Amino acid sequence: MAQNKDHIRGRNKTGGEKKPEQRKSAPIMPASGVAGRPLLIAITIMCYFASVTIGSVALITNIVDNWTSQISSQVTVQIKPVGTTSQADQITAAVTILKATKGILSALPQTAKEASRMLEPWLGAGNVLEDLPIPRLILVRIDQKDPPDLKALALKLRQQVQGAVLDDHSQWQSELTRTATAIRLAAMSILVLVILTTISIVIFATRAAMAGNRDIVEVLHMIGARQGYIARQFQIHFLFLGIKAGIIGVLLGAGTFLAFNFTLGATSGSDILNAANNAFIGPLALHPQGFAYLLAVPPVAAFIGVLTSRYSVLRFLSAMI
Amino acid sequence: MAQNKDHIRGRNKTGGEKKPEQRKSAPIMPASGVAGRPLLIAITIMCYFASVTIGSVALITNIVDNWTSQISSQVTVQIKPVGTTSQADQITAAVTILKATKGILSALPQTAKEASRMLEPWLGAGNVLEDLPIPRLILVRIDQKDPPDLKALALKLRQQVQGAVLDDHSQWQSELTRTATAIRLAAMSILVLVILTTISIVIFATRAAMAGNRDIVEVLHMIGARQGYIARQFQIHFLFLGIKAGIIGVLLGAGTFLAFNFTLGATSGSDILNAANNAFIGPLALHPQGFAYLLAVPPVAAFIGVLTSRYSVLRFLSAMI
Amino acid sequence: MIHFENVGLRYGVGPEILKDISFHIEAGSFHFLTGPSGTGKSTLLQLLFLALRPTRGLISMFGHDIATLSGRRLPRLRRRIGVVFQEFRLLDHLTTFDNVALPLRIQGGRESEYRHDVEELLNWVGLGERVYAHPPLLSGGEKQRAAIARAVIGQPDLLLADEPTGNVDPQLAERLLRLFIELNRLGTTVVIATHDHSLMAQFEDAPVWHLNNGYIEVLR
Amino acid sequence: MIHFENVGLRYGVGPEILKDISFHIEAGSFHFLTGPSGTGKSTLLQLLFLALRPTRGLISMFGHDIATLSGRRLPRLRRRIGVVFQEFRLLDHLTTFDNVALPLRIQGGRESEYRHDVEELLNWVGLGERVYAHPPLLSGGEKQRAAIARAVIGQPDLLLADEPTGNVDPQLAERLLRLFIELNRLGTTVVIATHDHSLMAQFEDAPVWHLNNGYIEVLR
Ligand SMILES: Nc1ncnc2c1ncn2[C@@H]1O[C@H](COP(=O)(O)OP(=O)(O)OP(=O)(O)O)[C@@H](O)[C@H]1O
Ligand SMILES: Nc1ncnc2c1ncn2[C@@H]1O[C@H](COP(=O)(O)OP(=O)(O)OP(=O)(O)O)[C@@H](O)[C@H]1O
Ligand SMILES: [Mg+2]
Ligand SMILES: [Mg+2]
Repeated sequence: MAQNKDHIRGRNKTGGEKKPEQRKSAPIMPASGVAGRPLLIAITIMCYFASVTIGSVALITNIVDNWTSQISSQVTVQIKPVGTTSQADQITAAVTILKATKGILSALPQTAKEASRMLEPWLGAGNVLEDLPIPRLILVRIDQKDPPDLKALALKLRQQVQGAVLDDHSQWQSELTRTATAIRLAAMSILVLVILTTISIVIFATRAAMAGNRDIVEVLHMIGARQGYIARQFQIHFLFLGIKAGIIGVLLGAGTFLAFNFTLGATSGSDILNAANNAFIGPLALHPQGFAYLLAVPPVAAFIGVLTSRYSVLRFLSAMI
Repeated sequence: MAQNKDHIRGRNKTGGEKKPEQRKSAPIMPASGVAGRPLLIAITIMCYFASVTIGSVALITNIVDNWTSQISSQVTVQIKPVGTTSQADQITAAVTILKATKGILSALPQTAKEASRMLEPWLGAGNVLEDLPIPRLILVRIDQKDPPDLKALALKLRQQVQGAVLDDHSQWQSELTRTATAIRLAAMSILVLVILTTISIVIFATRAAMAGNRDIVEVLHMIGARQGYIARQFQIHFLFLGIKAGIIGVLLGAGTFLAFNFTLGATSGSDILNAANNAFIGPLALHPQGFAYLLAVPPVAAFIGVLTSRYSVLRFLSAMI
Repeated sequence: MIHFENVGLRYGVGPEILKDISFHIEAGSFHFLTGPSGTGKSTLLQLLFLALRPTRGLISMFGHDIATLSGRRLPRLRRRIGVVFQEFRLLDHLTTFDNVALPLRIQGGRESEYRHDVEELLNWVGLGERVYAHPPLLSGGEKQRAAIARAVIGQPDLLLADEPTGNVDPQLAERLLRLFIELNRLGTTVVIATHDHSLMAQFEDAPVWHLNNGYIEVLR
Repeated sequence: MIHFENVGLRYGVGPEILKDISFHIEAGSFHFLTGPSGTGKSTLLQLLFLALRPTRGLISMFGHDIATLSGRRLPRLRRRIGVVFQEFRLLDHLTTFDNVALPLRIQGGRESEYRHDVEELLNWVGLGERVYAHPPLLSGGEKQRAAIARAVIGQPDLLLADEPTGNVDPQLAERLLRLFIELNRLGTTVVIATHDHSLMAQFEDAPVWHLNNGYIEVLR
């Protein structure tokens, strides 16, 4: 490294050295020679990417779990405005049947207002008149431990209440899960790429450090230092570098998610997103557990650094007698 | 670099050298010493990230443009099923008014089927009965060069056709644009981060190379080589490295988008996404122009490499007399 | 203590540098090694230092046949040998003091224990005023003396010195020779490769081996 | 050609190494520079080579006052000077041939033009068989000779050699001295720093400057 020798006053520049009182033995391997500032920046950014990616995976996983559990613990019964019976009577009839069925926790009919609000994004606000005959939904929560026979229930409803249709969301559910899995895979592969990049950078850095400190390694070897001792001189720097870069990266990453959470909370913002949120996704904010996952980054970064540098050093040394 | 000296048989290992016939003058700066394989990998991945980010920005920009132009060149008239007039008559009346208005290119009423399909995602397929009285839309294309007075038009429609409401999408439009801008900003900042990382890596690499080749630089300096000459010995390697990494990165990036396009095209997949696509977003595939943007990556990477290395070298040299 | 039998060495596919070297070095002896430039003196010292393995022949050191010695046991043997390299090989980022103390440090010594010894030795070789300077700030002869100090600080069983007086003036050369002789009295076996005839003339008791064309000839 | 007037030099805040140096070196002259180790010989050569600026005093070289010389013009001046460094400073990744040819190469010379000259010179210094070896494979004396060859290949106007015979045997040293003398006959000004008294004895015509305690004393 160039910075490697910065602390040695160049032959052309200055002279004079510290008095005995002031000095302490220098580390055998100069820190600046192994892990300089640009390396710190590069690995920090990698750690930041890793944090953001991990956070995103956590977020998506959370959303998907939300969907899945919400959807599978909930079915809807749609009551179409048909025939002669008033919709309110239809709803009452359906609710009665539902409440009588074992394994159903609750059956909550939408109000007319809620029903029309659901159509708003499609038809524009204020355009859905209250008196417009639109289908109404009954939200049914199922006891997942002891679920009812949905097929039988569907048949029963169809026969006894005119215009009632049971929708168990199974089509939706599989579609959503498929989409989410795809997104998750993408995030995972980004994570893998980030890790590969970090490893590459560390390998490159160790090799560079090895070259910059080739003399040191050779001299240590020749005065009888053991291989492990030599490797440790490098590892220690990569350990600290990994931890440092990891912590900064995670803090930045967590900051990003906090800012994100905050922004989403603050803006009365996009009604569409909000509507979507509330309907299906759940809060688009990283949960505390997601933040906890980020804590894995510094130790992993340090681990990668230590292992890669150790491997590089030993490989280099094994070429000598 | 360690690999720097790999081609010199270690004093402990082998001897013998090439015969005069076989040899050619070696480059003054050994390529392996300046830009080894791990560096290539690291910068390649950076270029890949850059490509993916640029492609995503292009994609999003495209989608937003689609929205914006579609929405601003199109308004809808909603015909609610009210009163005594049949919906068909209402529609005919509205279309007549629209066609008579200057600045309107076309007015296309939805069929009943189309109208019910639009509600499917909300109500479930097959649940929207044809005879269900739902609102119908008339899609109106506006001549953007000579737009009609939408306010007057709205008033006229409201007065002359019962249940007709003009929706100029302005609320939607601003919301979508805001959301899209946020996404775009995020992508941009990732791009900036990627570029910063690349610069850091290159700075680190040059410094490392400089240290590994410190003797070379000093000797060249002392036998009277000019600073530009010395810098060029480094630059050339970073030029090739940048181009190489850039090309591989772009190819990988383009491959990713192609795979993405292909997958989206192939899967009968997520009906929701598709429905959303067709309704608002336009095809979720990167357009050829987007691919063209990616071509900027290799020259930019090479440029960053050359400039950063030149700067590092000259800074290092300026410390000598 | 050291035994060479029909040792030959070639680098890779090159010509044989050492052709048929057989000798025995007694513990506590003092040898000069001379010969034209490029004849293989440094090569021979590297064999003695276990930095090279012979292409043929037998070497035994400190009672071990080095052909059968495992790599894990080499560090311990190396610690018993002090070397002054022809190119010094000091570490630029360490002070003269730290450079000289390095062999003690990697053996786990504590600075408070060895500080006095190191400083005394540095005074003896005339580096008392440059103790805390880094090698790039030292003159050629100062570096050479630091390299010598590093080789002898651990009172090794075997001292190998490659052209240890090439960069110092005759007075200083004599002083350094006295250091080697003193060390030899204390029990260290010494082998010095040198071109300096006046140096060899100053220690008449030591045999002079002349290396030429891959063979050793005993001059005195 | 070279003029020093009351030149003093200290490194940083250290003591003054050179205290009051004044001399004049005629074009085409031949000088020996000697003195104890660590006295400032290499430092003086670095001043002559424009690698250091004096702390005080006036230096003019080739008719330029070096205090007022801009950095952009230094490369051209340096090309007129050949230097043999005490530590050789060869480039490890280049062959001996390429190392020696380097000064010609950076001046834009083409290999076909200089190949013959370089090979002839390498033969003269006894490296005819090591032309395509890399420096790490050379012996100490071979490196030194390669460094000398690199310094003289461009027939410089000024040749500075720092301890150029510290690693070679006496016969070879004499041969190298003859090379310097030959070069001097062809018009090169030569300054050689050395500890080797027998070398200085071989060329009685050259004045010997003795550097001690920061002052120069003319011995002969
Ligand atoms: N860059 C530097 N900074 C501080 N002190 C230095 C520097 N370079 C040399 N010195 C000191 O200046 C003094 C003179 O050094 P110089 O290399 O000129 O001596 P020298 O006469 O060439 O000695 P030798 O014969 O041993 O090569 C020495 O004491 C050395 O330690
Ligand atoms: N690693 C190597 N590979 C190939 N040849 C080598 C290697 N090391 C040394 N040689 C060659 O072996 C020969 C002997 O080298 P060595 O360094 O032992 O000589 P030496 O007697 O020490 O010379 P000097 O007095 O100049 O230091 C030389 O010709 C040298 O070029
Ligand atoms: Mg030698
Ligand atoms: Mg000197």
